[in-house]
Amino acid sequence: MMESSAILLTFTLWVYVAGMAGALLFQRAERLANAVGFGLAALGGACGVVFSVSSLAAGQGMTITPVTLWSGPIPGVRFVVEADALSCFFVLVVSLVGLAISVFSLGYVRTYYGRKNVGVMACVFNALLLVTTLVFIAGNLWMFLIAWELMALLAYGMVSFEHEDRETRQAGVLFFIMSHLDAACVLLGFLVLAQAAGGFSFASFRGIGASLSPQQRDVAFVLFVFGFGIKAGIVPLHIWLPVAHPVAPSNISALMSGVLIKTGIYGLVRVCFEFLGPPPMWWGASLLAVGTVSAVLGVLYALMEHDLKRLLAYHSIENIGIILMGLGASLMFLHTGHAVLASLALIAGLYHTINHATFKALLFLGAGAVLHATHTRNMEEMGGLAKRMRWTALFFLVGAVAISALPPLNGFVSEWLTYQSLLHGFGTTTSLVRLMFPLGGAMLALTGALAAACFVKAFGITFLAQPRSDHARDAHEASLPMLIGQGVLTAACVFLGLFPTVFLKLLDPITLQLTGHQLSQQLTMANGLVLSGVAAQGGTVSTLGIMLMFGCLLPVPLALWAVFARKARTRIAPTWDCGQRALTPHMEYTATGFSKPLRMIFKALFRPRREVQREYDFSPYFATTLRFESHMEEVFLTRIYRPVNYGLLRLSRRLRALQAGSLQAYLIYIFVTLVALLLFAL
Amino acid sequence: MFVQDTLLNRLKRGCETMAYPKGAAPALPDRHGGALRVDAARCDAKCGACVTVCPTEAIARPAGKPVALDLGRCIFCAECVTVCPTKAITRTGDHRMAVRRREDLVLGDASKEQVRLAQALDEKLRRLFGRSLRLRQVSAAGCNACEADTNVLGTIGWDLGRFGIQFVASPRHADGLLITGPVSKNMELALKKTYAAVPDPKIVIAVGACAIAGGPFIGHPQHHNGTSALLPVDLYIPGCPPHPLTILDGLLRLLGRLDEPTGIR
Amino acid sequence: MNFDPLTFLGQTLALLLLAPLLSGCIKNWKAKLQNRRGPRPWQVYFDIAKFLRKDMVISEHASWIFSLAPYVVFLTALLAGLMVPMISAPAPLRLFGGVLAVIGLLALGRFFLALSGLDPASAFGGMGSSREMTISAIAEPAMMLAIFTVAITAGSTDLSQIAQSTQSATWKLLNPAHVLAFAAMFVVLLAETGRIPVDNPATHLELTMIHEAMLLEYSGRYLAFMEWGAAIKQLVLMTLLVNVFFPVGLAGPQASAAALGISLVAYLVKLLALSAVVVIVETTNAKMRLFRVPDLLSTAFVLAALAMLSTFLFG
Amino acid sequence: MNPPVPPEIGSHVIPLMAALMLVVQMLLIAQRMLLTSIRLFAIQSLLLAGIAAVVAYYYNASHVYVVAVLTFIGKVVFLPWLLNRLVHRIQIHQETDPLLNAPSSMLVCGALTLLGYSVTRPFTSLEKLGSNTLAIALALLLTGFFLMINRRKALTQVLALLTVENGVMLAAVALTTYGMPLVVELGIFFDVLVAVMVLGILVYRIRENFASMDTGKLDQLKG
Repeated sequence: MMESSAILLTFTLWVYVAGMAGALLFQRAERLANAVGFGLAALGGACGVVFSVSSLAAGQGMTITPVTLWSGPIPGVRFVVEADALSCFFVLVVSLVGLAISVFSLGYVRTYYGRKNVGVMACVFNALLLVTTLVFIAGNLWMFLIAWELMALLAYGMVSFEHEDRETRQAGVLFFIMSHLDAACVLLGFLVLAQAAGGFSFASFRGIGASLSPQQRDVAFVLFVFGFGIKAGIVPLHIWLPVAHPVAPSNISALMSGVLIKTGIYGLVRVCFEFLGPPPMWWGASLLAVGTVSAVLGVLYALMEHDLKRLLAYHSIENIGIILMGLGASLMFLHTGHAVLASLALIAGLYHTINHATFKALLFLGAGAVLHATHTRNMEEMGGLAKRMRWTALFFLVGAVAISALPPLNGFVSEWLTYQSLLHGFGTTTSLVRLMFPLGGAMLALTGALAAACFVKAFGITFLAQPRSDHARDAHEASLPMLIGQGVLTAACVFLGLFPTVFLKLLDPITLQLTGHQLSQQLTMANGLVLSGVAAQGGTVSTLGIMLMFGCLLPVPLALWAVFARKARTRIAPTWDCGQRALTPHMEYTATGFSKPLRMIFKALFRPRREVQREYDFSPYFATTLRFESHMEEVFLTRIYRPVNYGLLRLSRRLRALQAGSLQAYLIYIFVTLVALLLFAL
Repeated sequence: MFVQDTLLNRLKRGCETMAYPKGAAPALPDRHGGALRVDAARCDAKCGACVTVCPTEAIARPAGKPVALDLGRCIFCAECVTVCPTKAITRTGDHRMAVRRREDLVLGDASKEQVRLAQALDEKLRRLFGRSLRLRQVSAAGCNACEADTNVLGTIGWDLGRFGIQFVASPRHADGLLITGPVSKNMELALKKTYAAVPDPKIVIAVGACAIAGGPFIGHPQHHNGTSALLPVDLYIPGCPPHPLTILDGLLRLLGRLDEPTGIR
Repeated sequence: MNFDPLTFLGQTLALLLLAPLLSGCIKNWKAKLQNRRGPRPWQVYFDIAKFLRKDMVISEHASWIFSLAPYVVFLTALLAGLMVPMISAPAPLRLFGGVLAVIGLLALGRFFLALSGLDPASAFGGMGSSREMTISAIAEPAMMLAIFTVAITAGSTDLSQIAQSTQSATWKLLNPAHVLAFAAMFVVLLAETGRIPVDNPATHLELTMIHEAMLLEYSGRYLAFMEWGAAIKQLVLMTLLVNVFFPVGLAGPQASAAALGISLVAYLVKLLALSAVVVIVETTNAKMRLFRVPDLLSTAFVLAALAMLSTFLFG
Repeated sequence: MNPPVPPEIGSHVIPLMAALMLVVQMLLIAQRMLLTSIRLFAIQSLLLAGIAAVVAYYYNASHVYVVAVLTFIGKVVFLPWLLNRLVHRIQIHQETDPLLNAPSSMLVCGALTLLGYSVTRPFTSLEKLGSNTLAIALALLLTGFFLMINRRKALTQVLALLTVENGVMLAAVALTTYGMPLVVELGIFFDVLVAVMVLGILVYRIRENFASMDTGKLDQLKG
């Protein structure tokens, strides 16, 4: 590492450690613990951002030398840190989101004063940031795995922070089990590599795939996809994500959704692009297919939610799917030898990674502020918050427009890049697999449109119209630090949206390292104003241009206003209610109602069931009480996980017979095996 | 198959909208008889046969005037025409009856044998609504006769759309209300709210005897005897129900789309 | 950056003036086909002018989104229009976005329109928004696949490039992929502009409205911007269909005045032809039940998929 | 530290003492009285300490002295005292009928010793001290194990465990001239010490709850 950036990196890590220590030290004085803990976390985040931006901006000048952080007592186990371009990019993601969330938490944790131990939360928060940064800059297998496990452990601690209600505890347990599953798969995968590489350092792993036999490489790839897939939350392995993220405190679920699932993406990119050597075609195709399925199913399930944070959690699955589409396409282009297209698809995937980190964290912080004000996650009890929480509403709207991939914000730019790579992908091969690209594009469009529908519902039902409960009626605006936290992320979204060409320069060293091409010049036109595809006349887009044009064309309606309607007055009146007495909040459209048409259209997937119990005294037509219940079948849970679960239980019940309960029986088992082994040894 | 047959049929039939107001107005049905005309001179002061025979007491003998026929309350049953010995009240067969002011409907004075037809809107409103008028129809407890006749204007024969007049669903899009029915107590709130929901400048048109003065239900405790009790009315179209031609004539006259001179004939 | 203000202003004016005229013509022809004289084609101008002058009544529950939405709808439609080639192949804002940006801008407009439907807390607005977003979500993949077909043959997402590449090979117009993609896009056009099979623009029954239901609360100049924006969006989609799938007579870059003239005439003829087809479809069909519309749109998706397959089969 | 020339006496004494340990083990198997079992265990530990001392002396490996002393203090003095106190407190002196009666258990132990010998035959060359101390160590281990299975009383099972541990120590001492690294020895030693204490408490608990030391009663705890 260059001299100055090495110091900056170690300084960042030490700031986090200081944050942890400070938070624990001042546990008793909650206010102080909050200030010290999250203040230092914010400082750490800021340093992390400066470090990563400076080292990425340095580009080729960045020397990558592994640094031994600590060589433990056990010989052969050294904790090595090595920040190359890819690591710096992900450190930028974790630091930027960490900075914003820390500032947000300064205000948010005040609800926990007197109720929960804020010092512990701040300490674990710092630890989480520290450990996640270590995962990204891990130089060898030991560092990576230990940081990976610590991250899962700390995240578990935070998921079950409010362990009073059973739902949180169950979510925590499920999260823990799935984290260990993915840790196991990742470990096995790395062992396959280590066995070939001899050593455990990532440097020795680079390009090791070439020396592995094809079967071994495929096994390693499947193990890594499963391991990192669980952490990233791709569809068949996603069941823990919508359960764990909503129960965590909002700032933590923002960190988890924004950053922790990105460790899965980091792992996949590091392994597929660097370690496993030239990929066969089916790797990329499977990633693209899984990504498409995750994207579509993620958004479809999100549409059916009326719990705000579960909705956002499902959207994480959708966006991870989109990132995977970019990565899958890039792997396919690597196989067919189109390196330039591969780097374009990789840039699309990485750009969407940081985009998703920013706007998902922003939305979760918004949801946190709303939860903080209305004490409920259920959208059916909210409404009319736009007038009571003006700034939160504005920030949430920016997040919603960004996540729905609408111009001129960052979601649109990364999806535009993904479309470009999918479009040019069609011409790269002649085999039938090239049909996946346009179909992938169509499904991406479906995802984008459904995401827009979902966020019209989320924003509309939560912030607009009349408040549906007295919680929502007397909601109050979030405190200043919370708004600043959201403001930082909003600014990041707007910057990443309007100035993509500036940010693409930072991605150059990564694509140079992974696919050997620098694309920022090729993608930039008209000195930075316009972003273009790789093909000559391949089509360009300029979000900044669109904003400027909005400015230029605004005078048209204003002129019409001035010419025609100068004398027109505006009168505030009750909403038109067909002459009834008055519009009550119950007459408004609900979240369930909003998604009803889509539930009917996709009922094969959701299998909705509704029960109406009607009690009446004398005539069935005059019901005294009416109870309506509607359920949707959790298809993955009931079709895959539950049968596997019951199978395991049945098997273990059969094994219980071995547990005879008498000491002698157990000793006999041991003795018999001992003797058998000795006989075998003869 | 279906598409060709429809198209061919439609093209063969061509345009079936009447030429009015460019061409001649369609003839009124014989039973209709058109507007009434009152010759106070021929009325025999002592007779009073018409006063008793009128079902809605539209005819009164105020002091100082031989007879006063209030067309707003008249349901055009023409009983008074048959029973009047001296033919003081006669039918004119003329469909034009819409007026701007309530008192114009009262006939019987020396100079007012017949209705003083409606003037067009003032210059500002005419410039605004002249080419594009959207009305919100409110049936305030009407018997659906006036509503049906107003609805007929939308059919291909009358085709109200060609004048830029349109009925809309939401009062927010409307420029005025077209009210039918005697405005019952139940509909009072709804009517007021609808009126409040229409953005200014707005006009109110009362169609039919009920909307003008309560029609056959006049004086009933559950009614407000027409819209004038609640809202400022810009155009009255008498009749029970008024012939579609009368309504159309009233609307066009209001918007100044008829080129013939208005005023007393 | 070949951005000359002349074509920019010209196309803006064309968009502003031609859009109401086009929807007026469609209304007039529909009336003619219903054997009635019907409103004049320029009636829409009078309506918009009247709405602009009138006062406004805004719901007490509405937030600032309600007032922002009309401007967003109007400007996004206008901006999308400037990215589509009308008379000369290179559209004025060609550099600022291709077909993906056009779809994105129209989606942005729809996003804010749906939000403004929900804002005044009326059930009709909510229902309209919900149905609008549902139908556009189902229509989106079909549109994207159709555009992908054309974009792949042209190798770019820049509309001018697509138009010029299909223009060069005239036999391309009869290529099955092209025809199928056009059919899919036509169905999507009916869905997006709320035409008869999907949604009845002239209905008074609030419960059957989709697009109109979201505008129930608007009045005065906001309603004018909304109506105008919707008209411009319709013109943009029709222009996209006409100039990308049948770029006959479309003038190339730096074309002479004569070529521009021919291009204008060709464009108007094609536009009116497409409107005639829309009118015929509207008069001979009844509005579909809401849950039959996804079947219609999935047939559009299948058409687009066949178009994609046929580019693969016929090279 | 290479060993000086092994004097004849040293190489003879150790196998003898090892054989004696095996004999004590056989007696232990046949024994029914608890107190005498403890005493036999003490003798066996004494023999082990002796072997350790001989190895230390002849190979002047200083740290083996420490092992010898510790074995002596721990297993010859402290543990028997602890177990005796336990027996007196529990007031049970007799072992009820074991799983296999005495003759058949003796037969099994004979077979196990044979197995031990046959298994260790291939690498007798490794042994430095005496011909077959390793075989004896293995035999001790196997028979101790069998004793643990055979007896019902918790106390005798503890003793059986201790004899197994003695077998392991013997193997360690016999196998390597330098003896196992001290740290491993200490580790094993303290393990055993703690294990016994825990078992002592356990035995006391069983006695209290089930009014007998019979571990068979434990199966009532089965879920």
